Amino acid sequence: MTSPDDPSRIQNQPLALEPLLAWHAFPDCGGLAMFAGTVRDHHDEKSVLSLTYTAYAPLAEKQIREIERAVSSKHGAPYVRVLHRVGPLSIGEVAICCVARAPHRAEAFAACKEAVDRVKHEVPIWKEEFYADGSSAFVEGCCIAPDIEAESPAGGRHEHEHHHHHAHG
Amino acid sequence: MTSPDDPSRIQNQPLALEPLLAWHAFPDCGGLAMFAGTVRDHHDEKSVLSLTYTAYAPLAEKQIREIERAVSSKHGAPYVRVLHRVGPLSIGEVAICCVARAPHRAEAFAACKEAVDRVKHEVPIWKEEFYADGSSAFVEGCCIAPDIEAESPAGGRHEHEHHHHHAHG
Amino acid sequence: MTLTFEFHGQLLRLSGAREQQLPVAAPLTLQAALDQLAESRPELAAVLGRCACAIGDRLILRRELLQADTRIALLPPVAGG
Amino acid sequence: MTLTFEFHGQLLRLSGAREQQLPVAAPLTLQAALDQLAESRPELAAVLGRCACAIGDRLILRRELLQADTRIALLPPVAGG
Repeated sequence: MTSPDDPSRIQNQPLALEPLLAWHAFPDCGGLAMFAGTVRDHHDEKSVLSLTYTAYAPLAEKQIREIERAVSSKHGAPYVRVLHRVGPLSIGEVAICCVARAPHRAEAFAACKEAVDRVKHEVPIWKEEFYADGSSAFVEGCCIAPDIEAESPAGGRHEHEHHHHHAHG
Repeated sequence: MTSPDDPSRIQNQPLALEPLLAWHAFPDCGGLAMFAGTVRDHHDEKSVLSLTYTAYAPLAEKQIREIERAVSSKHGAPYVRVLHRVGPLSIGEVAICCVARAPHRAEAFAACKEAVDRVKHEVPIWKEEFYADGSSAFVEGCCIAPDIEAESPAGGRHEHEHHHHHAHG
Repeated sequence: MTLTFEFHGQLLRLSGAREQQLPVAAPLTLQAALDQLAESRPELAAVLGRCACAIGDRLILRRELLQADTRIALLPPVAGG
Repeated sequence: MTLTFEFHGQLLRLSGAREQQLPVAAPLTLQAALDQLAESRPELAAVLGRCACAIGDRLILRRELLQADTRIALLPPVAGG
């Protein structure tokens, strides 16, 4: 899980982007799309001082790899890689980073976007925000139990609703 | 045009990605989308050895900045930056790089994608491909004359048609 | 037998603990075990109702039978990125 | 007066030159000037019909009048990225 070719997807150190880009591989891929989600200084109306991410690593590592494989195959993108940071993060630090490489740019963008969306909504990672007023809160999230209906009272929010509760895009 | 904050958009040296990301600015932007277009080792069925890009710099510099501003405003992405390499490039080298930062990821992706599309199709840059069989060719492109109808015999190809003639996505 | 529930995300804060043991009569379904946990910790009940549950790297369903001492990770709604 | 046409992209290869001067009678439209250039260099005619034309950093239209010595960049269909 810690080889350069297959890093841990859950990292407790600042994410190193450069090795993630895999520049010197994939000569048949003309498109490289990258997304980095950074910690924003506010959430809705509240001023955010810092965040802490935690993860249930045994499942998160497995699920991120499964998402990479599924997205890679769906979009014909030979390389899809997502890393997520855990621990305390300051404003501006990178929480999630995704790189997708594909023959053309449309597939690279589509793969990158879908991988990020899925990791944010499906993988056991939690975000606690610490506000300037001294309070803190866990960000409202997505229920990932396979046997709980999305229509349940609390779990039934639509994605575009709780989107706004995420600390960044 | 060569200050770190406002680099030349047309560059004859390898593109430096790191300074383009503007990590330490835009604390209100949680999404950073990047695209890098690299030189592919083939084009349709032909094996490509290298490329040469040329540009008409006076207009290209101005148009790329205009595209950045228009895309930034359209998508609410405070930072949009596109650099394009000129000169001889080897397989795997970065020909075009775009970074967009926005509050959320959807806008960052949309801005990045549109800026790349527009620069590829609207800015006076040309690509000559050199093939393994010793031949070379200019890649079929988009007519940018404001007073020539897109429906003219040669200019009337749709984007998705001449897409396949581009060396990468 | 004894089940060990691991708390993650907001359950850590709500429970004030990393984990909790629960003696139960085997066999029982995960659903029955969660019901007993909710009964003993009513402040967790609402979140338990939206948790996924995992044994190691495998998500398990509420209808699955638990037959022996087991460590179960309780995973509240997620918000990565 | 004398117009100087700069060749870019495939026009460089087709013409075998970086630029070409064309003596013309002023004033005339860009279209008329392009027609004269095409007449003197028929091998460029097809591409000239799809070129944008620029003076410095400004695209100009075929109906614009040229009144003095001018350097005009001929910009064939583009393919960046």
